[in-house]
Amino acid sequence: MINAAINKWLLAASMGLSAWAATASQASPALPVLEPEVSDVATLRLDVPHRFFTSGWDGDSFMIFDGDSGKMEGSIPAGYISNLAIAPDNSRFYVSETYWTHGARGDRHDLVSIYDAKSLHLMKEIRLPGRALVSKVQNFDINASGSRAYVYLLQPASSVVWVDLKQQVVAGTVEIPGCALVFPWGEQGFSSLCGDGSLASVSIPESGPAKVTHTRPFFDANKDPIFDDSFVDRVTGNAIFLSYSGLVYPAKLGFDTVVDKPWSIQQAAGYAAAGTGVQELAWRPGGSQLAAYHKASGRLFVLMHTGNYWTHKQGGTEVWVLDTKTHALLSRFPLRPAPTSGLGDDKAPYYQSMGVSQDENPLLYLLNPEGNDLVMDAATGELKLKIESAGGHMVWVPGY
Amino acid sequence: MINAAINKWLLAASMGLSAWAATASQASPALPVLEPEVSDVATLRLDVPHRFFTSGWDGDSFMIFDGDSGKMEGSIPAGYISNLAIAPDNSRFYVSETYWTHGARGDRHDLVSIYDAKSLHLMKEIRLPGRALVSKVQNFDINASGSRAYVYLLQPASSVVWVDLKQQVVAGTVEIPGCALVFPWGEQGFSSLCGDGSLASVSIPESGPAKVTHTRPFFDANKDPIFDDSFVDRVTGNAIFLSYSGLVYPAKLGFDTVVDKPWSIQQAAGYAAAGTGVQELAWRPGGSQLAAYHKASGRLFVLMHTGNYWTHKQGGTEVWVLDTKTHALLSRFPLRPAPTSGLGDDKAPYYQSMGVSQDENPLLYLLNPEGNDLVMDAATGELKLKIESAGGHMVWVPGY
Amino acid sequence: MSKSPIDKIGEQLTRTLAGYSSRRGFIAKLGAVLAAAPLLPLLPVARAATATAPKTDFERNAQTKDDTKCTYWKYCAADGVMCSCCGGGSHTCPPGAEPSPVSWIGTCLNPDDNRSYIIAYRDCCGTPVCKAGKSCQCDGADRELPTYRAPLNNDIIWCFGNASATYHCSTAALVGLSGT
Amino acid sequence: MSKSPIDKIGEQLTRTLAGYSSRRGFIAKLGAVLAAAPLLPLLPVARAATATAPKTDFERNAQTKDDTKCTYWKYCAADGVMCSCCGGGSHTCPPGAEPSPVSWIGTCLNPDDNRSYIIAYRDCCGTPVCKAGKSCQCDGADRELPTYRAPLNNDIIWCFGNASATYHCSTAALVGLSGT
Repeated sequence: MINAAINKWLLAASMGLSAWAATASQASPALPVLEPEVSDVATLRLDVPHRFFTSGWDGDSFMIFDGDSGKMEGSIPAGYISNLAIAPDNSRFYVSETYWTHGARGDRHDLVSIYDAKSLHLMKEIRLPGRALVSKVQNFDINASGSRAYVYLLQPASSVVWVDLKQQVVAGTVEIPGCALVFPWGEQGFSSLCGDGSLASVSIPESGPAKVTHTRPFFDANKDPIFDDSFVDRVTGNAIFLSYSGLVYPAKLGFDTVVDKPWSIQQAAGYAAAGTGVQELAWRPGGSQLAAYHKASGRLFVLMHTGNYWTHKQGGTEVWVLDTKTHALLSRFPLRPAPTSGLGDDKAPYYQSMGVSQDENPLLYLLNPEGNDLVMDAATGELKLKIESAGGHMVWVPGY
Repeated sequence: MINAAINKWLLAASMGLSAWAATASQASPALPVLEPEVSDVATLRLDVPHRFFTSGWDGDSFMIFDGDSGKMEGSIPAGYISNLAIAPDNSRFYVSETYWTHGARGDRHDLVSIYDAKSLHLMKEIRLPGRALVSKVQNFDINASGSRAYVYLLQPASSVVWVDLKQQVVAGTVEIPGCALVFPWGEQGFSSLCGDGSLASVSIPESGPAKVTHTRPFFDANKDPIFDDSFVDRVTGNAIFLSYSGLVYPAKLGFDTVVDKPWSIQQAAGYAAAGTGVQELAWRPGGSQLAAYHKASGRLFVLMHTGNYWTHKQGGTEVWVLDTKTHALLSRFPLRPAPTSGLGDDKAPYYQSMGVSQDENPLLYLLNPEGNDLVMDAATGELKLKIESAGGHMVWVPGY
Repeated sequence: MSKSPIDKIGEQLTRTLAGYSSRRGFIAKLGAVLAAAPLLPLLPVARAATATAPKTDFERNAQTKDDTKCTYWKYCAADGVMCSCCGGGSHTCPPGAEPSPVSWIGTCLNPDDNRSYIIAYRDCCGTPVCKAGKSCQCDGADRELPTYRAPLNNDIIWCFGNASATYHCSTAALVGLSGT
Repeated sequence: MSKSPIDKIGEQLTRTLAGYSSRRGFIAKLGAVLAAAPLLPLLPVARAATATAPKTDFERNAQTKDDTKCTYWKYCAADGVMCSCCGGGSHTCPPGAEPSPVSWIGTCLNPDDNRSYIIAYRDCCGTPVCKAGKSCQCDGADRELPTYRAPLNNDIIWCFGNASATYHCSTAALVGLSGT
């Protein structure tokens, strides 16, 4: 409104001061003079079928992309080592973040900030007692209905802060010694991975003390640990845990968490199961956010590369698509362009992070530290789009 | 101390718990076992002959380099659109900077922050009433002895805040309507460039009101303006102002500022003086911090490219070295590697910013937005060093 | 001493063009200090837009189809990340950012009708800088002037009068025809 | 209830290795909650360093001459910007930054003497991240474990107990021989 008025005023001033008619006559009289434009502000659509979110390349914002057009729709401010959660009804974005009042010094403020998903206006900052500074997707999440948020905290003790998102207040803290991260299930629970190879499962009633159970240790956290980047369907508690060597542990998270026997993604592909030898060459999972899970179909997508053990941070040159119900390999998508020589600038295109949309015709979103990010058809591996520079090392999708 | 103790403790624990002697016997017994290392903190040397400072590529720190080794010596934290000044005795670094308490939101704090030049410890934050958010070297500077700092302020009025660096307090504000930036001279004065083509000169006594004089307009700020990136020797007041077209205006700044007749750097090179035609191809100055001045010898270094008028932001493919006393071109340094085709990745290496050390055997420091930064012998143009990524778009040197 | 909206807008614009002196302060200071200096023009110096006038490099390559490219005609003096790559448009801020009430000014030639228009470059403010790719980071310099000609300078963060003065991206709103 | 320096150091180290429970709280919780779980080893799992043991990819390429390269032997599990490129050294913080009192732990093979050493990776903290070039941004992963094995994880910002927990760069201090 103000801007429109300024435009009109400035246009009038311009016309008053200058012989604009004479100018126009020397131009193209057949074309009408262009109308003044109003400075306005866009709002986010609520019905984008293939939206995805990334962290910005230097971490101080999340970028929102339309996966069908490849266009940025907007961005959400983000503090230090921040994380994002999307309300199940897509009406709110929740950011867990940390600020110091003078950049890298001053007072520390740990926050869950709430944004309106249409205007991207900041609605509320909730002060936390602290939060872990570790860049992992599962250091922050919300429960099935979106009424609670869980924030993983490392100091002074390994614990989880839970936030009542209706009242917009911190509701409590539960210690989880020796364990880390949050994999929410249902309305009141979450599980955490533990250093002894077990899962801790925590149930927090609306009032009264939290209850904690532990599974028996089912993996060796020193020899073949489960990646931090594992998956839970927070509505059903169905979870998929992937180990460095390539073992998939299906689980049903809850107060009585059950973990099934593992199966090998390499065996699913017709290879021998990969071991943990430091000179044992095999196709191996690796990257930053190295896998993605499509809940409805049970399909697991994993970034794979060839390498020895302890290459779990190396990005992928292929995506393997696995059916977690039948334990079958469905497809292998090479990540084009393939290198021709392996030398210099012609090295394999390693992708570090991946996400998959949760709809019936899912798209895969692949991030590369160098840019040249990709959108693929998750069923066929067809390359749909390249995006010059979609962001950093994490991908979020709605409906997860 | 603590760290040394921790090391010893951990070493003892390690030796106690393990059969390390057996391990060592399987290794190379002829070589002694390596000693534990102490975690410590470096300090800056005060006697680096060719030190230079750059802004980091995303602006939140200044980097300090040794121009002889090309190694980073340290970095100084920096807020939004920050600027740096170096005490004449090299004992302090002064940073003008702006923070918001929550990243890009919250309360705004404009500061001059003082750092000890040996430890890089923050000694003091001085709160300012505001500062201009414009990325120009001359929006902040200190007087000849280093007892005062001047901070250019744009809002609510074009003005300069002066800071008493001995008392570490804001001492006052002087309005300079229609003018901008600070070119200090002597202990109590500075000049500013004005939109009417004049210089305003401001003298601020220790107490009592400031006095302001203006030169007659001597350049056309609309047609052939003087670059913001001009130079003053703050001890003598000798100044060099360079215009978009390539005219050099020598001046003596003071309460009675005198500006000499301009001369053309293109004429100095044997070409016709460059005009202001939008299709008038010529060698032209351009870039971000596009020139550097060696006070003792009066040599002016200018980043030059071929182009039409209004290409004043385009970086240089050559450095021209000019003697400001004789108005002669001394050298032209091509910025290798020269392109061979001009196409695609083989474009001319445009350098945006430049600084020159102030000693008897000066080095030139050249910054490229893509990295591949250069250190050159300022007398011969000999390439001394390449630095992978020295920083952003500004260079500072001590003794200026 | 209430002001009408138009007075406020006029004052705002005058402040823009005068480099942020308050209007009253600006004129007072002019009298006191700038007596010898000619009054600054109230509007940026315009230029003739004739079919025969030589074109700048930018104008020779300008196009009117794609506002996510630096060659888009209205970006002739734009500096920064273009909001059209950030979820906004050529004159629209992305969601969550706020257009600055003040702006710098350019004069750009539209290659379709061969007319020159005044463009108000308004920064969108209050959120961290938009992380669009390099191809959307533009640095137009046609008729761009130094800091001391603030209304025509594009190195200033044009985020005055906003809740937070941090820069997110830049827009280019067509204001009207440029005079001769 | 004053503590001797050694007690404090012991507690600090135990906290490091126990993932930041306080010592008392850690043991109490162990009793209450982790009864079924085996005690975590007090020191990271060590490995035999024999001339015949197969080497990791990192170890095959490791060198002892240039600590500004990611192949420097002590960086086998280092993650981040190496302080040796930032004005510090392989175990020295750059001026103005502060070493964290806690660290993550790696076990690296020295190619000169063919011995394995325990390395304490201490982050230097309290200033913005060091802007050294990409060639000094390393991501060693030998024996690097997930977040829930915190003492062996290198994705955590290891800046606890510092004035500010912001990360500047990473160091690698040799602590002692690794056991079998």
